Amino acid sequence: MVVTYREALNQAMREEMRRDGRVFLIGEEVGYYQGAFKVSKGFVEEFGPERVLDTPITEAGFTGLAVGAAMTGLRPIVELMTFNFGILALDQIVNNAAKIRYMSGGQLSVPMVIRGPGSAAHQLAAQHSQSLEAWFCHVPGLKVIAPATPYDAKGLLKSAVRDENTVIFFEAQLLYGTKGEIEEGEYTIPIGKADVKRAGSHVTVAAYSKMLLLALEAAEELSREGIEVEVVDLRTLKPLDVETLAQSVHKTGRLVIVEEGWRFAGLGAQVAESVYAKAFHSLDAPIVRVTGEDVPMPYARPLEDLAIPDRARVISAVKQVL
Amino acid sequence: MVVTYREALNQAMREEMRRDGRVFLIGEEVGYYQGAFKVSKGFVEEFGPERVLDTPITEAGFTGLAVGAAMTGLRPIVELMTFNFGILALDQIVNNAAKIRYMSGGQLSVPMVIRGPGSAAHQLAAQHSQSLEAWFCHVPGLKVIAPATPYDAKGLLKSAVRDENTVIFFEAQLLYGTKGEIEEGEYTIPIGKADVKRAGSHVTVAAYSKMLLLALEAAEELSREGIEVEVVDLRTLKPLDVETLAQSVHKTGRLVIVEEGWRFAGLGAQVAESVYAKAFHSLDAPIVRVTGEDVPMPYARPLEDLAIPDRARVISAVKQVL
Amino acid sequence: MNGKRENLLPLYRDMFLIRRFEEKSAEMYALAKIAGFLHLYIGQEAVAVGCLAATRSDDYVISSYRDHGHCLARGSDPKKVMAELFGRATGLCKGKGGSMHLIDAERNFMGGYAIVGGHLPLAVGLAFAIHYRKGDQVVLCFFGDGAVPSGQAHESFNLAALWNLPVIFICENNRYGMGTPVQREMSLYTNLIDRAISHGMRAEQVDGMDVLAVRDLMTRVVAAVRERHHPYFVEALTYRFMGHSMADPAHGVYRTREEVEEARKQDPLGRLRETILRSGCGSEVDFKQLEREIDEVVRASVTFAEESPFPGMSALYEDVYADH
Amino acid sequence: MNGKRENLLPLYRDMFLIRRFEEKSAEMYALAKIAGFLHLYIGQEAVAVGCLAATRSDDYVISSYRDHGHCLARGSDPKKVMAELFGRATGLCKGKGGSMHLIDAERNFMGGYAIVGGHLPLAVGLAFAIHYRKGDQVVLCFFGDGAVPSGQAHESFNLAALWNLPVIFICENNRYGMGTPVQREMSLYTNLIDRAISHGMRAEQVDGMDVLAVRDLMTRVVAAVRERHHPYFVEALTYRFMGHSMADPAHGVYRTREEVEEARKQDPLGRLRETILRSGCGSEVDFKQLEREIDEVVRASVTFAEESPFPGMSALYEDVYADH
Ligand SMILES: Cc1ncc(C[n+]2csc(CCOP(=O)(O)OP(=O)(O)O)c2C)c(N)n1
Ligand SMILES: Cc1ncc(C[n+]2csc(CCOP(=O)(O)OP(=O)(O)O)c2C)c(N)n1
Ligand SMILES: [Mg+2]
Ligand SMILES: [Mg+2]
Repeated sequence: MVVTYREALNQAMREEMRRDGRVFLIGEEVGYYQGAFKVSKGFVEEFGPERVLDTPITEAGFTGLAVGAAMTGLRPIVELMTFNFGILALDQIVNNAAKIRYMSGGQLSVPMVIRGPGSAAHQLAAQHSQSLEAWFCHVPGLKVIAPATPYDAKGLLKSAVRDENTVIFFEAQLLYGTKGEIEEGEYTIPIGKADVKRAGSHVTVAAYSKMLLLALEAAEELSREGIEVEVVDLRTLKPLDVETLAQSVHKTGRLVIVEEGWRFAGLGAQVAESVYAKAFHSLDAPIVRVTGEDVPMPYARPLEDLAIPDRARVISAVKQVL
Repeated sequence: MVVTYREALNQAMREEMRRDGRVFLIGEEVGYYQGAFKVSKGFVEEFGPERVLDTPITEAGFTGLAVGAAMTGLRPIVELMTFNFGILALDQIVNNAAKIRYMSGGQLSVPMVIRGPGSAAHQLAAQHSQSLEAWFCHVPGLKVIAPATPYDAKGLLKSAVRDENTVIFFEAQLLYGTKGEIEEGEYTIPIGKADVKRAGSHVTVAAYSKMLLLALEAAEELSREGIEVEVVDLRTLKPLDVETLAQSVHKTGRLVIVEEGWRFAGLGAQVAESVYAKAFHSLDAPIVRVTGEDVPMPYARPLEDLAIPDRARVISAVKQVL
Repeated sequence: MNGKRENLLPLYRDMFLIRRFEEKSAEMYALAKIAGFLHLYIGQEAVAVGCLAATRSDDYVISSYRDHGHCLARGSDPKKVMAELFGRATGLCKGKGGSMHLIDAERNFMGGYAIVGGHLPLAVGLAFAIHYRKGDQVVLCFFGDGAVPSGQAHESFNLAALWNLPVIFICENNRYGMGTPVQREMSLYTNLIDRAISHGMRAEQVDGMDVLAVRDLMTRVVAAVRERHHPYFVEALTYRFMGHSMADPAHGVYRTREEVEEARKQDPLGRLRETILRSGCGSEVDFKQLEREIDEVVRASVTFAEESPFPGMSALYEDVYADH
Repeated sequence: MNGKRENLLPLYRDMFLIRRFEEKSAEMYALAKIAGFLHLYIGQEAVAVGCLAATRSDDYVISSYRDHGHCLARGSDPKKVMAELFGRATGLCKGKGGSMHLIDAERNFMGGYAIVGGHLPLAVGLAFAIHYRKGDQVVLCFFGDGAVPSGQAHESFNLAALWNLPVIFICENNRYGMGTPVQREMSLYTNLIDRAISHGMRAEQVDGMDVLAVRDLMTRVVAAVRERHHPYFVEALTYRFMGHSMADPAHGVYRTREEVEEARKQDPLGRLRETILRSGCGSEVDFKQLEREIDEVVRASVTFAEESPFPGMSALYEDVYADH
């Protein structure tokens, strides 16, 4: 069945909410408005306003509310209208959600999902175009996921909802409308496993979320020139599946990492460092990173285009590393 | 003149406040209480409550207030009682302080310093023992500093106050009482320059803040075994002085990075990646990182000791990389 | 009201400029000349114009993402504003800010900000700077009803009240935060001013569809704040005629066509027009001429924007830091 | 007050346990058996004990870093509490939480939290969970005066009031947030309840040095909240006799020795003792016996803690995640 990324998320949440009465959805405009990006279309109609909660614009408040509810065994899904607003809820996420299990010596858990679009869309400018996954990945106690395809989005979101920990789930505005095949009915995808989305022997390109699509397009184009790229979709960013990556690098000897976030202290630095540490002697050349530029996102389209990785830059990185 | 790190900070701020009436100090307990860690001792007496402002416990509010004041050309120094509480002010720091210059096309600047202790002290447990420098370093528009010695603390804090940008200035509770030589009178240290704190030829150890002291102790001990460690004090974390580091690595061929923060997506990953990219062919072995463990900080002392790098671990990392 | 002999046409002119400018922006958005989020101010013009009419040019103004109205009412050049929306190098912010981040430092228009509640602390800081320098300016800080429950708003109220800072918080209560009616944002939603009062602030409500009521109240408030240096909270009851942004239809799922039509009867331009005609300080001929004039201004702004260059590649890394 | 024939000794016992337990903790801190931040509750015992006396064992309780009193009043085993302060494996949280993060899930004591204002949203979430499951428990959320201006507190008040959640916010106004007197934390500081009322909450003040007043008010409040499912705000006027933490002298720069001594005249233990003696429900002999008993309990808790092992190395990575 071919569905959009949006529809895959919708199905995942719907199935989980039907399966488990402890699951509820909370966030700005998730109910009557059907979600700012319509991910929760039909939810308030099916599950009622008791389980689909429209909140005031108070991210710390409602995210913390969800943490408190999760401490009692409920399983909230928090929708952040975008992850930019998650900055306002960081105290709740980092100091409470991520730490309560540890601080309590295992007495309490915080099984919840915090999801919504990360990364830039088109021309939303500096305060609405951030890719903050590196921040969340830094925090022990959190798991972090960033699927690129409808198939993975559905399977991983279902796993996230069933996970006993707090899972940060990055979507992307520009992915919602993309389409892909998903399985009929129930399936889940384990958290913590990368996926080789395309096999190749010359270079490994690691990417996730929106950037995976770029990587695949670049691989397609390079293939026409006889360069066979292996594309590894990280999918789960924390815990990172270094094993799968290293295996690919053992084969290709070369790695390009593509990420949309700011370069300095971005997640790709860790991915690179992990691979260097695990496969140093397999590497025939230094790893090359293709990243967002280290600037607040400019509004003007030509500048924005410069600030975000594109296919051409992925292609030239691959050629550089060869 | 030998002074404590605390006294060096006190001198730096005092001199700057005497020099420039636009500089003021704002934060919790900075005035009548003389600072939670007594860094601003004597300030309210000398400069009055108009320039030394005790705030309510509202980090977003008073940090944002400082940003607003800086937009008009004042030069606030914000003291965070600890950087743990800076999480509550991140929206102001990331979305406003770091971006306003860019968003305004250069019309406005935000010249301010945000300072206070980062990292763990003793047994303050999970919510009060975090080293979040990687987060701040990720953000374009911010500069980030983490001096280890009284000399550097004074010179860099003065530079930070004079800088036209927002500077994040990390201190450490366990550094406040440490002593060192400083110059008499006026001096500044340029932001963006690392400092070779000890010359050596076998291995480079890069560190900053509290961890620098560990690195120097380890170097001392290793020297007795005939291992000569070059210790590079990063001092400025953003912009990172990769040049100085790479030069050292060209000489030694080996690098150990010591940081107190969580390992995954920590700043050391970026430092490593930068050095790999710039000096790949000079490296005789993979870079080794000594980091905080990826756990919320436990309260019990034996566990806390396990979670934070110590001299023994630095020494064994150096031996591992040799 | 002292409008009898007063020439009210300039107020009408300011509101009409905003109205036309935004109608044109919507057109340009449809043509993909403008992109990103575009939040129109149509329906709320009386608030910006009434408030700004009560200020001095060295007072500070700061706003949210719904900032075109405040920026134009402040006197920013429509050409530069339109060029900013077009993302051109000649824009107010050289094309880097866009619709949500209009900034005109020369006019002490300190910007539009896109994090709900996030600019209130900045407003308090501007007021603090005035206080620090012993100036006598005031700060006007505009935001929506949706920002009121936010933590940053309350921290701001507390600091302003505690330290007696000259900031006027102007809540434009247009009854909705995006698709959420105010009664689902807050308990006791009919009296947002109570929250401000509980923090020790003076506060009043005003009919935000009546530019004269707004201006008169604000004249009094600005004078009081300027003289006595304390904060004030003004709740302007208003309505947005268009959708939340261009992505949202004017009457979405959250309100009825009838409700919007009913509200349109209170169109602040229509109301002022009637007052002017009734009072005799302007005629149909005056309106015709004024509207033609404005049409020309708006057209010229589009031409200017259209003909302006995009920022060059070198702009990407300019102004990240002040020193390089 | 219905205390005439009632045996009030158990209330005294609970307060005395807290008092002695904390005095002993301070000793142990001086001996470096306990480290980190230690915030004593001495002086405020009537609030925790009076409040908890009005609850059912399945109600939820949540607190700040000044949490020993609430935890003990909730009935947690003093042995495990002391072992936690000692950082031992037998502690409530296996030594991982420490003084600021006592958690006893079995007793629905959901923890102490060290970010000022940061646990109020959790309290609202606990109340939401009750509401979601259609339970009839209530949540008691303790915090200081210093937390009131924080953004997270206000967001919590709004959500609780808007959604009618069964949470009772108990502000222990001890007149200082660390070294800052309440009049420099907030404007209108004499009536913190007004802030809650402006959010649509019911609210009352109570003499927090009078355990019977607290208990009687809370009995009424808990019943109302349990039945009608709405939030409540209680401001308990109290005083901390010791420094902010062990790092802070009892009368630092911010208050005088005289002020502390004056406040000590209102010692909640002394006041209850007098009431008991006056009412005849207890005698000096009873007090002697009770105090001896408690001394033994506290001594035993120290022995238990002292003899308990530290957590082993393998504990470091346990409970970071639920699945490994
Ligand atoms: C912190 C934050 N959360 C969510 C959003 C998304 N958002 C943008 S505008 C808006 C509604 C704001 O309503 P209101 O404050 O009433 O202003 P209005 O749009 O009516 O002018 C929301 C939810 C945001 N920009 N910032
Ligand atoms: C967000 C935050 N900022 C600062 C601190 C440091 N701090 C700890 S307790 C405290 C004072 C709190 O006072 P109050 O809420 O009145 O509680 P009390 O200590 O009087 O019980 C401060 C400033 C903190 N823990 N969290
Ligand atoms: Mg609104
Ligand atoms: Mg207090």
